[in-house]
Amino acid sequence: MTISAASTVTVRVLLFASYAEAAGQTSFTLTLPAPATVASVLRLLRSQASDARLPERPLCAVNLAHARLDAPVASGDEIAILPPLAGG
Amino acid sequence: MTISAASTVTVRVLLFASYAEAAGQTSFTLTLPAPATVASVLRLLRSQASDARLPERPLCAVNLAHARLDAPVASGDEIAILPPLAGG
Amino acid sequence: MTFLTDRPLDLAPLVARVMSPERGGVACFLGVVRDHHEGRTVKRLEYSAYEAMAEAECARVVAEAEAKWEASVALEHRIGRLEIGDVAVAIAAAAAHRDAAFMACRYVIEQVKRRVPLWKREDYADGSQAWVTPRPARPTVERPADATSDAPPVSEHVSHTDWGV
Amino acid sequence: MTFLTDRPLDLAPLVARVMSPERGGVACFLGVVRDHHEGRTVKRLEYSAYEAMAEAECARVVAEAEAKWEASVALEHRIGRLEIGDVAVAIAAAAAHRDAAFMACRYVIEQVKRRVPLWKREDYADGSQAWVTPRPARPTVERPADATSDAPPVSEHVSHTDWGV
Repeated sequence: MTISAASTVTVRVLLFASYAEAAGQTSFTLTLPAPATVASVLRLLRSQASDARLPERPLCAVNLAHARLDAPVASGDEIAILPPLAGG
Repeated sequence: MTISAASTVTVRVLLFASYAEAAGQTSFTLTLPAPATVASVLRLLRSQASDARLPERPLCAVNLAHARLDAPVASGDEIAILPPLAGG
Repeated sequence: MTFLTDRPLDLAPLVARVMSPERGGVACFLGVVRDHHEGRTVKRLEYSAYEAMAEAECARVVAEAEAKWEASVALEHRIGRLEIGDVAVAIAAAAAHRDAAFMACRYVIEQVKRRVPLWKREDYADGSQAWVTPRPARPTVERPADATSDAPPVSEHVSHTDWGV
Repeated sequence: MTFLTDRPLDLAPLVARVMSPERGGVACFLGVVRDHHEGRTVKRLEYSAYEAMAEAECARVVAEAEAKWEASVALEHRIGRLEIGDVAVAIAAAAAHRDAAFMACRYVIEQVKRRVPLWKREDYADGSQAWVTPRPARPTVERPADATSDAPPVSEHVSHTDWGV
């Protein structure tokens, strides 16, 4: 089965702090098959980043709000992968 | 039995706020038989102040510290009878 | 006077006194004169004190909080005439971590209310005045074991039968 | 920016924003940069943020606290380079009574630590640097029922397996 434009999801991925340092970048675009979730974004990231090692269940956000790993993602969404928080 | 000088206790009594207003005075001296306690000071006060009505167990202090009613008092002590506190 | 003052209170110098690089958390409390009390409109009020004992009792409360939580504590209570919105009491408590800072701060305000000989007479909108009788205290913080001898049980504090008033 | 700032924090304007004659208690908290962290001497540090989300998350935390305790809450968190003794976070919470003020203030600092996307890189006396990984949170305040959907469970927040670091 070929993946048509309508059946893919393109999201912006943001990295911060230690994750950005490790990956050598702070943002990039990912396209993945629909339907997609935060977990499928993480799976694709892990397969692409040869030396990067994400924790099993990193803290993630979709469109400026915390999201569970099974949260759906749609084209245009901003997915952030957050190292352990250290504010306050 | 006559009460000699050695067997009496003379204390300074302080009144505050509503108690001072009711009694029309803020401080006076009381002499009572030894041994004396805060409770015996209160008993003498009640017998002297015809129109004043102290609560059964008012908050009292001896020499700048809270004291129980059975605390002993000695000559020269400062006994304060404190209306319900309202600081803060 | 160390803890009592008849001047307006300012939190900033209290915070400056307790802050230090070993103390990561500073918890503060301000008690503000409200415009209502039990349904009546308050115009202003006057705090009076048994000053010598109030100073001594404030010192004991601060020392207890500093010992129990390894904290640095600053406390000031205003006396005299206060207007609506004025600060009546200011507390700053600094400790290594926030939990201790909050507990020390909370301890101080609860103990000030329970133990420091201060009285408040309110002037109401209708021209009348009354001495404020607090309702029974509901302490929500534990007291240090070494503090119990300083204060009688709560039930002795909250007699509602004023003396002839 | 509303909640984040790269300028030194000052508690006084936050207190002024929340104080009012209907609110008898103001509880405040300051988080101060400590000179030690897990046994190492800290020289300075740098806070960075996912700014857009941090602003949104701060707004949610403040709104939750204001709703739950009928409080007025002000919050600022500093970002960028901070020196030892600098204030990193400042909170003021005013409510009708002190219990609500303390609980609202405590809620805000706990939730800021749990939920707001901020990171801290410390510079140590020996010239090394490290991203600070907090130990597992031990929340001591109850969370409002309507807030649970905004944040994942604590266990997801405190992974100690950093990504390649």
